[in-house]
Amino acid sequence: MSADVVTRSSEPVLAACGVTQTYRLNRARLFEKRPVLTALDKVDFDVRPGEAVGLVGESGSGKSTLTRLLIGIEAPVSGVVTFEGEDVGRMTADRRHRFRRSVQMVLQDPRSSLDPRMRVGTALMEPLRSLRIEGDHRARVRTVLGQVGLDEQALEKYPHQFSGGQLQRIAIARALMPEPRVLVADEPVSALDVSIQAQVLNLLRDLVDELGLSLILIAHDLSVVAYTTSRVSVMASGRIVETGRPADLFSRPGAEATRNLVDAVLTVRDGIAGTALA
Amino acid sequence: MSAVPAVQVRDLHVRAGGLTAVRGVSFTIPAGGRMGLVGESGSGKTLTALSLMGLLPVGLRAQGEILHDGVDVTKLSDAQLSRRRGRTLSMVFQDPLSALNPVRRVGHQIASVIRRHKGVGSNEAGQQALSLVQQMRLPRPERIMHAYPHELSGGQRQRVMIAMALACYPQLIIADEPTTALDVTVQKQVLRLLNEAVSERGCGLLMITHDLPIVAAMCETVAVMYAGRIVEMGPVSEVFTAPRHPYTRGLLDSQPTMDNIAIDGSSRLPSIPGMVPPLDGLPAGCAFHPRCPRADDRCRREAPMLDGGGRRAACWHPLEGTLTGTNAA
Amino acid sequence: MLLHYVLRRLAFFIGAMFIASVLIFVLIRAAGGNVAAVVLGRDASPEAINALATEYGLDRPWAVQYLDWITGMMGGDLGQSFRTGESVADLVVSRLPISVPLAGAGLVLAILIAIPAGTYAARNAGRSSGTLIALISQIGIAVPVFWAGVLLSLLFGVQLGWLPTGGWTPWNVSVLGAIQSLVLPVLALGLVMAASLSRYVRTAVLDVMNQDYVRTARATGMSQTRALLTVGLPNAALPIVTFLGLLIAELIGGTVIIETVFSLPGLSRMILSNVAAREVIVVQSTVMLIIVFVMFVNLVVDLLYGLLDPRIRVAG
Amino acid sequence: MPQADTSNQNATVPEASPHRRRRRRISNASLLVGLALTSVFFIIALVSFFYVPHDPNMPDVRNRLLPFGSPGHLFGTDVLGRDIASQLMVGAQTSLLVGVGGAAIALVLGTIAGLAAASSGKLVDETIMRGADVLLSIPGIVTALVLAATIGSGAGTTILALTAFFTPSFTRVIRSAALTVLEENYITAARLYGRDRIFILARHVVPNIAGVMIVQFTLYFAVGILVESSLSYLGVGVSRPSMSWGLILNEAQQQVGVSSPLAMWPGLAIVLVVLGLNLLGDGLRDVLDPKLNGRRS
Repeated sequence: MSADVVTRSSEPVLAACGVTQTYRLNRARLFEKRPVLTALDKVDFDVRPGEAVGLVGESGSGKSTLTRLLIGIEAPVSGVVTFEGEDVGRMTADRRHRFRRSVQMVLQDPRSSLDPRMRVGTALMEPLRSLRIEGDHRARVRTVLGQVGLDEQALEKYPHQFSGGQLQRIAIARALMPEPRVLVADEPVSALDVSIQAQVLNLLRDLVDELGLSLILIAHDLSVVAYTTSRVSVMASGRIVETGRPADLFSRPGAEATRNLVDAVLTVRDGIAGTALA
Repeated sequence: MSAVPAVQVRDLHVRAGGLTAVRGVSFTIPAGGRMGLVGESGSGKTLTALSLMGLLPVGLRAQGEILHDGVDVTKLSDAQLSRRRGRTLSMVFQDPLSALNPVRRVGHQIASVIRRHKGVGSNEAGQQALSLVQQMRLPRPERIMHAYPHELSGGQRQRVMIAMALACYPQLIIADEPTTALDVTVQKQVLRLLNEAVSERGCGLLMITHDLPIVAAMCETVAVMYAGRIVEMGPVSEVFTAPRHPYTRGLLDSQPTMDNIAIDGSSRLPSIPGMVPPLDGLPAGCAFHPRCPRADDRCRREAPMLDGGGRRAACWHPLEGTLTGTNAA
Repeated sequence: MLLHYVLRRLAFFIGAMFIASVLIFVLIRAAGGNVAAVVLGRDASPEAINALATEYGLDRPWAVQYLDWITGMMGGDLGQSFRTGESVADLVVSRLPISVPLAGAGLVLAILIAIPAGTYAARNAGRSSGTLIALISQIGIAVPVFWAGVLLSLLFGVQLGWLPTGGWTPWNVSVLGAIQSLVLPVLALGLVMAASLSRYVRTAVLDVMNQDYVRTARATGMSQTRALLTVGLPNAALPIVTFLGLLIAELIGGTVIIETVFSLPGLSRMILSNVAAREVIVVQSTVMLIIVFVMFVNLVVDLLYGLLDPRIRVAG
Repeated sequence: MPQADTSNQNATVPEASPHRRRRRRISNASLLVGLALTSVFFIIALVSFFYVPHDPNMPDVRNRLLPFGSPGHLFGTDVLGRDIASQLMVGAQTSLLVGVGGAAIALVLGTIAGLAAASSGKLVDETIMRGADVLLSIPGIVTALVLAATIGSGAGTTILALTAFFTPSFTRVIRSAALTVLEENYITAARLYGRDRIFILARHVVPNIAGVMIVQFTLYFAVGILVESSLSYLGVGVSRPSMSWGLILNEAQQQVGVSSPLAMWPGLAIVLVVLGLNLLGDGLRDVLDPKLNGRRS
């Protein structure tokens, strides 16, 4: 990643400004209007260069919807999503291409993240080919493999030959291929074994530090998000109800939703002390 | 409660074809005792639980001895087992949506367990079911009784599952990841409920989970499984504060907790390197040795057995002393 | 809600019938060309063709003819045969006492065989007994229904002489005779359909038996067999009912063929002879009747499904 | 008995459990038997294009109704002295042509419609699927009869009827298989790095549903043979000088009556070929099913 991208600036690289998203539901009764679900209600959210931010909330709180808007596979009914200060919905083809290349994603289930009929090497090249990025693709693959801690033998293999943790590394590698500025990780460790989760969380943190990546980490587990990010937003019923440093959220939760999430965290220490379920 | 243990497992093996998924597991849960069985996917913890229930998938065989209610469960016919399942021995499954019959009302499903084992009429069974639902602190119990599973929330469904499991005051309840499929904020409520219900009835509890804090909150003893074997076993308060097996230690260290956060990015989460070995590619000697910082030649050659005493570990080079890290008291 | 679901299904039923009727009508006009010419054959004079066209209103615009046909159908007027002038409705009604018992009994027989056989095969999957049933139904599926008819009449008609190999004794002549002439056709139809149905039942039951809720039933003390019958089958009923709806189309095809094998003067024999004679109006109306019937059965199946599955009642 | 399905359990049950091995053995057996029967059928059909012992339409009054095993006429002759073996061979051609033709055209149309339904908005999806439902309510034999009444009977008409009959089923199957694939994370990832719908369908969806397509093709090929022989038996399929197994049976029954031994051979041929294709399809389904193969090799 070139130096100018890493330059810290206070301008958000990716932001949602007052976004609202609604979905029409099926009628519950015959002669009523189709009810409208407001999944997001005037939400502001942003991430700055080199910053790692977290997004937590229960299922149905709107975090997946916000994610879909941020990565540009859905457009909000009102409000804008901006990338490098520009409205994603009104970009020129050129800028749009840059957006596509700069915002990449890692998803929850690593087994589903790779096409079982595509060799890992091909899968890793896909973003470069699709985005018509020039340069030495092989060299890029080697670099990225090194960054996620896999060796080159992986390239000739198929996904079923890997364990879940390795697959998640490959999925992260693929997301890194086009040299993105923002990495969106949606529950990247919840499908992994406990002993592997820490490896992947550490990897994500290292990437932020070493590559100057911006990271948006979405999770239901406050402690996972808190460990990896420096600023956390808590969502509940389509709104961001609280944003702050993880330590502050834990020690002084303001919103009810935050309190619920903090309360929900179980620790070994509380368990042994007999206070976990009090 | 009598002094007869809720369950006593001796040298349990679960075999599938040429492979052995559970390799010599032994433990005892005293009457009213609570044990956590901890392990990652493939460790054999769920197969151990299903062996106790006699519900292993076709093609898998349990060998060894499982003493429960005065008999060896592995020697019972399916009919004999059926009379015990749900009465002396019951199970709560991971995903309550798929575990409840989608085309039957919830009340009917609970009542049918009562009818089956208590030989009471359907009115009486319905009454008992209703009172169970009330005990589960479900809102508007009459409506819940008439609801279908899909009409309930995840937490409500799991309460219904717990009600079914408790209906006949079993000697042992096996809970297999009972909160994994639930929303985080609901998990604690369900655990609290299960905790109280088990206490009130004096049932034994076998909690199967990958989540150490849940075991710490719910159980008195813990057995840590790795690659089909118990690698460490003992009282929760001791195992989790002074682990002797490096694997247990690694699991405890790699939990992100509130205390790590104070450090805010300056330290790395300790992690266990490598990955869980597949059953058909278990390393020789101690199965954990490729991932173990303390491994030497002996570990690569010889598999350690659980040593004696109240704090047992299967390790040639067990750790000593208590955890100084931030994860335990 | 349930009402919503019912109305949606009804709307689809009506819409589907409309589309199907237009399809049939257009197909027959477009592909058949001049209906009058088709009916009268190659040697007919233009005058004769025009006269016939005028007589039956075939020279009017298609839309008018279509409306005429549909309104007639709704009032029970299915048109007349060109050659004999007979009312199609009367023709159809006179054939029903053969075709309806044949198809109905065939379907019932198929269900009576297939549900126990399929359930048994599923219960014993992986054992020789289950595999044997599965193999038998696999072979049964490969048997064309007409050959099943031929084999049965060879065995019971020719070799053993127990039953007639074909022909029809009307109900008003001899009820016993009518039943006798239907036994082999029903057997042939029922057995062949039972093969594919039992295979489907086996798959559906196997699928359901792998579900978590069956394991729950077992974990709360139900025996294997009880869980199969009280939890497995009611849940397997949903896909089976759907398949029965699809099987109706196969039933109609089978009935057509079996009536030919056993020389039963039923509905399909009438259609076949009219196809041969290119009596397009008769074909058009009877075919439409059959489609209405199949769609109606599917409507009933859908409604039944809504009743059986509480999830649909709510989702709409 | 429940099969060894452990997808809901944390334990990785090794794939080589006895039950699975048994199932594997059964599916290997059906694959082999199916392949053998199907190959014999293909070879006979292909050979008949170049060589048949006798002209199947050539009457030979001196050799009428010869029994099975007669010299020069292995399967005997019919009422006009025409060679049955030759008729069976040429009949195989029709089965092959009509079965493959109907199934292949329907597969192409069904794949296009199914992929379009699965990957487009709700309106397109609903339209295509309700249309398929309407077509599914029209019995295949009824379509064939209408077509026979209007454009006349023959192999082409039969293929057309089969296409109309099979396409909606293919559409349904392809759509649901494609929907499963489209829900996978790698599809989302591909969209994120800019792949368009056509590329995703061609490069990700089709390879992953190819197994389903092959199996369905095999099974409908078999149904096509059954329907074709039935139509020819009814006299609304192919007619001489073309040949069909259904037609042989029809003639045998009309000319000799139900007791004719001639009725045996074409019926047996149909059963063997259809059984072969179905076994092949089942065997392929199990072989191509990743769940049975175990994901880790």
